[in-house]
Amino acid sequence: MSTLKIVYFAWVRERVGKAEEEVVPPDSVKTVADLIGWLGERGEEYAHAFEHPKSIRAAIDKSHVQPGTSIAGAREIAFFPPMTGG
Amino acid sequence: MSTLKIVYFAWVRERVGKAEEEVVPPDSVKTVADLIGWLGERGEEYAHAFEHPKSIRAAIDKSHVQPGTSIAGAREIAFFPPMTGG
Amino acid sequence: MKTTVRLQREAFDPAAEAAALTQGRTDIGALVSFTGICRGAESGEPIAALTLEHYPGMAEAEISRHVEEATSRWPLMGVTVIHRHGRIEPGENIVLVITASSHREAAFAAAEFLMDFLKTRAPFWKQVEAPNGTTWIEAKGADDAAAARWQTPPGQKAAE
Amino acid sequence: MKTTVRLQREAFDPAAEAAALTQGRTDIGALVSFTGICRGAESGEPIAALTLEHYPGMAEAEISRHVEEATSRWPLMGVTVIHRHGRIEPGENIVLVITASSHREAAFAAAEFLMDFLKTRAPFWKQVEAPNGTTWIEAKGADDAAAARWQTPPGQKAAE
Repeated sequence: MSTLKIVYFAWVRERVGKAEEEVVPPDSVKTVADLIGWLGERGEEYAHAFEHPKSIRAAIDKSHVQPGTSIAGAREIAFFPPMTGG
Repeated sequence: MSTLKIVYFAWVRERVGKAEEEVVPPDSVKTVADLIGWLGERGEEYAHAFEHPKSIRAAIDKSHVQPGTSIAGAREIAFFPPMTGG
Repeated sequence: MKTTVRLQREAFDPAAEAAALTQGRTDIGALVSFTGICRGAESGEPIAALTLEHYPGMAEAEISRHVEEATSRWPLMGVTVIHRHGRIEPGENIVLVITASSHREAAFAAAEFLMDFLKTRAPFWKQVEAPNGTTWIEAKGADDAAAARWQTPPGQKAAE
Repeated sequence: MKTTVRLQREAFDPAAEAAALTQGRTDIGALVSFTGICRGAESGEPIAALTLEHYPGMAEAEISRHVEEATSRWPLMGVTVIHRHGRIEPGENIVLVITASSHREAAFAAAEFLMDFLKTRAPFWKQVEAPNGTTWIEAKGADDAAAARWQTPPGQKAAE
């Protein structure tokens, strides 16, 4: 798989400790949920950020997606808590 | 029965040809509907104003009332078309 | 609770009224403002103006009654209702309803409630001034249906 | 149809935005304006400020998508949505939604629809700055329920 840009917002960003990074997940990572699982194993800060996958929302290339959505062809994947704007 | 002030608005006023008047209805006029019937017989302009009693709204002393409401004790009775404010 | 009810011939300034309602407060989280404006056509025909007739005394009492009902139904922090009468030309404001609350649900609901009742219960009548004469606007069944949405709460007198 | 979508750090002027939407037009009969304001307390505790984080690019796209959906659902003549980000103190405005239509039903419905979606779908996050530190505001189930009211019309892709 090629390089993927991951961006984080709000408390996901704070827990991971960075706003964005580039990763190269293994081929076994096919969906958003797979990616969350894989990121969660990258260290304590990631484990903390992704400890409750149900509280994590995701977007691929700036559109909301579901955990089961394929990440094939994605350039930028974002992870963030439920939105609280307005 | 004592003297009653009647006020008219919008096309009821235009058809009756006056904005207000004082009347002394007979004792047989007990309800708003009775009063509409009695006024309707006072002349052509009244007959025209009250030809469709369902299109006439009434208020006693500045509160909405129904055709069956008693006029006992009323000081001012208003007749007007359905409201179109706002 | 700050409430303002005014009937007037003169134009009003929605921004100034909104500012008066929120000034110096930090408990208001949601402000809904409805402005009713005179349109330049009625039923597809151009008009020169509207003339609003009203029943003095009753109009103010009826609006105040509904403002009170709104404040008893929803947790409001302020309500302003201003209704003009007299001659109003296309593009001019006719009516203003502003509701303030800590959350948006109450502010939206109260503003809609007040507008539905202004349309159907407040004693105002609109006359259209068109090139070929004057006519009275007819009440719309849709407005009655909209007002009927707001069921009277139990224990209160049903709307007459 | 005039639509404006803006994300900005700076304060906005609801009156100027409303004027821009109605200026020179006589087909607008109803103007609904919603202003969301920073409250001075959260969960009963005083706060110093809110900081709004957002996802640049996505926030604007998501709002524009919902503005388009609103204009396809209701006969609107204008829509303005302005959402601030950055640090906002109590009493300051956060968000503005203005909808214009010939009749009030469409203007009210579209404004509520847009606010429900801004609350639940637009990528913004509010952080509270309080005397004892900063915390993130939690999303409310009530907001999801409010957004769920607006059933997706047949033939359209369901909200994800």
